[in-house]
Amino acid sequence: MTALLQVEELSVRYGANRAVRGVCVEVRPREVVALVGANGAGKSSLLNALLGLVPHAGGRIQLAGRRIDALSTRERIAAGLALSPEGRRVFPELTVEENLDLGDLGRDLALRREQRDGVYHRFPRLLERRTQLAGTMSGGEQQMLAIGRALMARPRVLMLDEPTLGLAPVIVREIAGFIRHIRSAGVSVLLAEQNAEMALGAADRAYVLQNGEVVMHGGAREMAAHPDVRSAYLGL
Amino acid sequence: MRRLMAAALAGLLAMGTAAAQDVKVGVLYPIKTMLGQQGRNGAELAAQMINADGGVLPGRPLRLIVYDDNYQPADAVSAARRLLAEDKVPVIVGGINTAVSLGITQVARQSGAMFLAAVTKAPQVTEYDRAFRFNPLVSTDGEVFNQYLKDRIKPQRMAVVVENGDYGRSIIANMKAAFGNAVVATELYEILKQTDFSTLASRVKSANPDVVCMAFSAPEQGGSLLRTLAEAGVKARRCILPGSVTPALVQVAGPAAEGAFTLDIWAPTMNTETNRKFVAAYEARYKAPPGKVDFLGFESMWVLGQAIRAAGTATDTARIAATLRQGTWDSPRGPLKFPGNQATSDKWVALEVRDGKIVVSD
Amino acid sequence: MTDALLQQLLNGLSIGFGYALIALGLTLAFGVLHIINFGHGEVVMLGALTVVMAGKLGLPYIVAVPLAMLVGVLAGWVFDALAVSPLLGRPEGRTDILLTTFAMGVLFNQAVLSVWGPAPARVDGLQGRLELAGVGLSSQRFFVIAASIAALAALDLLARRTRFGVEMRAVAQGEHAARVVGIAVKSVGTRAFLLAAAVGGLGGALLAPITSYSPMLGQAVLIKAFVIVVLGGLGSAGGAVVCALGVGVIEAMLGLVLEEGLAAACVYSLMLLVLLLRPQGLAGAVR
Amino acid sequence: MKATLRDLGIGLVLAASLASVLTSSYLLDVAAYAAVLAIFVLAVSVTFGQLGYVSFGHAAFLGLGAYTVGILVAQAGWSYWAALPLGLLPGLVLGVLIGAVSARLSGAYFAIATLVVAEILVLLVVNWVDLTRGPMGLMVAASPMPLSDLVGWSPQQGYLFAVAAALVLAFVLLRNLRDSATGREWTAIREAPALAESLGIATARSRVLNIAVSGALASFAGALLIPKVFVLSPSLLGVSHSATGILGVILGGKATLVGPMLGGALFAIIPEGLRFMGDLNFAAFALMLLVVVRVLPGGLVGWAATRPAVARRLARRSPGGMGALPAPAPLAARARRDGTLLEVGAVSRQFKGLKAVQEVSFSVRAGEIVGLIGPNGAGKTTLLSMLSGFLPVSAGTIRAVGQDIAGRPAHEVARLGVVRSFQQTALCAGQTVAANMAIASRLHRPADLSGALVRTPAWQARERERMAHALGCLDEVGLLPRLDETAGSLPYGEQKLLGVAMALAAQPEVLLLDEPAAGLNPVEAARLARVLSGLRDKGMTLVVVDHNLKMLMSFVDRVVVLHHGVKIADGAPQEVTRMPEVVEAYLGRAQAERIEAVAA
Repeated sequence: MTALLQVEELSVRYGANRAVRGVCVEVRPREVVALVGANGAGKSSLLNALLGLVPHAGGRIQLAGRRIDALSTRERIAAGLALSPEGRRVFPELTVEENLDLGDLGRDLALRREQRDGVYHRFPRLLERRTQLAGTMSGGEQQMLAIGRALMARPRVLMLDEPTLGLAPVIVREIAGFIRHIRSAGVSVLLAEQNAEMALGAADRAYVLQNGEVVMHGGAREMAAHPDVRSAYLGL
Repeated sequence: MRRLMAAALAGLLAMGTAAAQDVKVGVLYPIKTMLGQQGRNGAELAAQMINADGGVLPGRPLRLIVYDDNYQPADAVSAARRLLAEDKVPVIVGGINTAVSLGITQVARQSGAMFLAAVTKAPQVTEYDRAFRFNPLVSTDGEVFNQYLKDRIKPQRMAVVVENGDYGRSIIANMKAAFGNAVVATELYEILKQTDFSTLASRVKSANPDVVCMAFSAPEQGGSLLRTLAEAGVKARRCILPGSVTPALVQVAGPAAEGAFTLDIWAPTMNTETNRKFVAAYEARYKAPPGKVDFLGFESMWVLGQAIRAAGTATDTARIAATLRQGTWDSPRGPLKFPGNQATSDKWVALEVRDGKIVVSD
Repeated sequence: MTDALLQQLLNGLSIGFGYALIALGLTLAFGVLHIINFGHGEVVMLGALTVVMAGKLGLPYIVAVPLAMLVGVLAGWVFDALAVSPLLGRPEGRTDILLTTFAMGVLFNQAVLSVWGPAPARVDGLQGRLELAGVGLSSQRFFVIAASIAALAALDLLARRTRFGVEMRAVAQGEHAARVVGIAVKSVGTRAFLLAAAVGGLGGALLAPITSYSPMLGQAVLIKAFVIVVLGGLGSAGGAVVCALGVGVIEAMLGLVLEEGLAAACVYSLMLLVLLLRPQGLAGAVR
Repeated sequence: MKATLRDLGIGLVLAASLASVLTSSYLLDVAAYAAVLAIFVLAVSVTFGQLGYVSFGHAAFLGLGAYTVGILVAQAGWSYWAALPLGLLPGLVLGVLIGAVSARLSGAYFAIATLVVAEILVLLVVNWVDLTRGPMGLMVAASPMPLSDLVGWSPQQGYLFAVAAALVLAFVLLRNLRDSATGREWTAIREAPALAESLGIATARSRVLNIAVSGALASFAGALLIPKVFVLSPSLLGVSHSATGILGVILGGKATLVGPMLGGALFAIIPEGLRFMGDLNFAAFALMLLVVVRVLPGGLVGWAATRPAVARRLARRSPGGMGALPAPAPLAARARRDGTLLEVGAVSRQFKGLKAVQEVSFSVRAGEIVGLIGPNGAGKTTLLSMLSGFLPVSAGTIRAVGQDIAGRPAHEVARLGVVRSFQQTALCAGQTVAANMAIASRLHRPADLSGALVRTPAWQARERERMAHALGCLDEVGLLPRLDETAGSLPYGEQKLLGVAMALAAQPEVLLLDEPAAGLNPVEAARLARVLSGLRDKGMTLVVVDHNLKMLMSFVDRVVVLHHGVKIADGAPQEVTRMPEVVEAYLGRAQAERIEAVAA
């Protein structure tokens, strides 16, 4: 099977500091891929570089066979990438609906409406709160909004950065459930997650990052069973 | 190439010797403002005319060194010290606002230099015996002007509108002393900061005066004031205190200035030989008619030239000062004397704005 | 007496709307880019100068007003290119921008001084006078009110209904989040800055016939605009407008009973009082 | 102390030689003006650089000082040199007033408060003609400095020496202040005000102190200006001086004290140097400012400090004149108290009608670790904020360490021994880890303002103890190796650990932790759990909010569960996780079984 998202030898640099060093990652169609690693291993930097939020210092990024590493963030989103960022980052003083609409880059209002209805269908809580200011919602609801906003761009690969950070177990379960659903709807997911247990439970394959480098990768089940992963990331 | 360099060198040497012969005079105005530019224009024109006439001392022309006083005492004091300590000038001419003039007076006093205060009306300047003031004091203005009003205008209900400060407040006190109950309204506005005069105009209108007396130093404020009074429907005669009826005011006020009158020590149309020469030269050089500050800038430099000539020295400031105090000098406004270091002439002219021009009335 | 009150209300409103437009330019730049533009007063001055120049060329005032907005945009573009955009990415950039915008303002002011000189000038504006129930208002003041309302309504519509408006608000609330959803943050910032400059130019053009043009015009209005912006709640457009109208009307009303110096002191004391009682500014009242 | 005296001595010798070398009255004038502006800009940098408050109206202080002393001399017949020291007072008083009005608010309000006060003072000076001579200006005759003729100095030379000496004194004292507990308080308030409050720093009072110091110095600069200008005019209070204050700080670099001094002096020197340009001098100055700031980010000194050579020299200097850092002092066990340490009685909190917390009651015994859990938005953080004094209660009582703390400000609650950490990372991101810990040690030893100003030996000894304690706390969470790194550059999890260490340094008896494990992977979380249980062994009492139940259940004694602001359960972990309403609202079914397994 050919890769949908193919990352080759990607590097990211902050000043003299190399946050990501020659990382190769691939995400295939209808696949959930987890990035596992300690704090500061480079997971967020990698996702941000894929979307062009931080300049990458080298490497190639291909989406559906097309080079996207020279494109602007906007063009990458149009090409089929979308991110729900770390810390949720919703627009606190815009309404839920305005937040969602910002996720859609297209100009077709009917299509936007349809897409919005899809998001509301997935997250009925957002429909209840559609005219509420995003900043007044609870952490779990904001996380749903951040994911919904990313979905509005109709991504082929949805990137989730720490989607369960600071969330209650019920919501964590809900998000894990969402990830399974969205895969079955044909969207691939690239998931960076501190909660390795949840990540490996939801993913098909996983990459382990350490100091900005991929040190291990393989099927999620095998990884969860690997003694190094168990001791270093699962605390078992 | 060598010839060229030799020529350049010779030129430089010539300039050096010429510079040594120049009589240097320091000029301090807030040169980035309109009034400051006018003062400088007047001074430079006077120097040009004096030098065309052969300079002040045999073979020695005037050379002006002009610095910016920025209306700030701090800048003025530095500039005055630089003029006296580095440029070695014996005389400083200029100064518009009081605070700056007082600062220059102090610096001049410390080093025994002479100061010709061209525009300020500050009384304290002449406490130093080598400092001379060219503009009349507010009290002098008042005496002459109030008499004129009483004789010719006979106001029944007067409104007085002046800028907030010593100048304005002393005018109000003056007017109240002279006219008593006939002063039915007094209004102060903030200098430079006030941009809207509609409230003030409403108040003037409700006082129902037959004469509105006004004083201002910024023509944009004066113009707005006149225009807002007209807009509010105030029909009273516009009387403006000495010094403020200028081409700039007429330009800003437009038709609203029509009929405004004043009394002043000088007018561009005054019929003296020097005034005709001054106005003609001014218009030739600056393509515009001179205003009051142009005149004062010119007069102070023009008189200084005569005093240096008469004293026969450009360095002995005590002698120049004594000479200036004793003599009678030629000015566009006629013969000028300096009793108590205050420039004094006999003549006052009544002016009026007619068809957008400042003309001598009757 | 009620006539006089009504008259002052109208006078105060006309000046208040002028303040509002000037304050709005400041608050827009602050809200979206989080910068304080110390040179904004000069943009206002250039707007006024444009109307003066247009008058000299024989253009009618009504044509000169949009021209002034255009000049505002041009000036804003120079400001942005030299004094704002290059510094935004720097760690202490927003502090440095205080200095660079101040310096740009001085340069603009000095350029105007050396080309057109320091002399003030009259702007004729709209002629005539409207009488309504015993209260008179010059056409120009009426025009200031009407044009300001129109401009404010247009801005409100822009912020709420257009893609650019929503993007502008998004950038204001979270730059990183805006980048995540693909908003070209830099370009939105620049466009917001130009919009602020256009509003400033408009303010200058509208006020010039009332205040007369002078190269010092910008500095005279800027202090009050700053105070209004903060009192209104930094970055809050609605707060700035309400506050500007309040200051204009209160000034006019106090002017009826107090002499000007005292009235001004009263207005400033009132401002301190508002700071004490409503530290969050007036923004909460007018979301 | 020795170093302080040495620096003062060197400075005074420099001032005296400068005054002796210059003879031209013009150069003396410019030099004195440069020194006065240096003092003024230094004063502005106290609020701007150290507290992060921009002032649009610092000329208010300058003018007030000048007019106060000027009126004493001109109207009351005082000698200038006798009146000069009084120049500090009006600025101090005005600073306290403005500070009291605006210190609780954000910096923007301070900027406008000073601007408005300056405008009011202008109106006052212009209208109170009898006292101030209004816009005409107040002439003030300053006599020559006493004793200056003994060394053969002209009045101007004596004046220059006085101004330069004042600059030296101001610089040395401000430097000592900056490197003391007080200066660190200001840093904390600038970078993380809530954190500062949680560490026992009375932020409002500290801000007032800062503004008063700045105001006093600025007003003194105004008094020093008198012999230079002869005449006081309302323009002293005007925008141009206020602008000089801000711009001088930016030009020099606001992170330092040398920068503002340099910037201020340049604002006197460069315009004089450009006099030959006539009416273009101002434009030329503006152009220079623009170019300098574009080319040298961080101002002249800020830029210089980033040059490799300078940076290396700076790095060799230790912070706070302390010499090498002391060895970490291990966190001492404290005497264990008995009985109930924290008693929450029917506490409620409403936001605009929304009931975030409703009549929650529970108590915590000394030495207990209580977990506080519940869905997002259940009111856990609100409750924690009330316990730590960050939010007032709408109703109910909170007793801690035997005292009623509901309604007390956070810094007082912290001083009583109830210290919190924050859900979002809260630290001084621009400072090193060591500096953060020094800030956090605020409560370990009392701040001593006068001792700090001259750096007495006793003060230095206390500083070493303080640092040793702080480093011990850092060691406790295992971050000692990160000492010299910038706090903001640490990974998220380590930032949270640093937050815990900082809360520890504040010497809590009751430690309230808000999601300390969020963002930690299971291994890191397990390590944190060990640290926290260790704290209990040293006599600390903990309340921990977290969603990482596996970690939480491994060391808590008891769990309190909130849902929609109401307490729905309170008991041992095993019991609570079995309660149907907890499972329903919070855990979800499958999860509950796994947690039980862990807890058992």
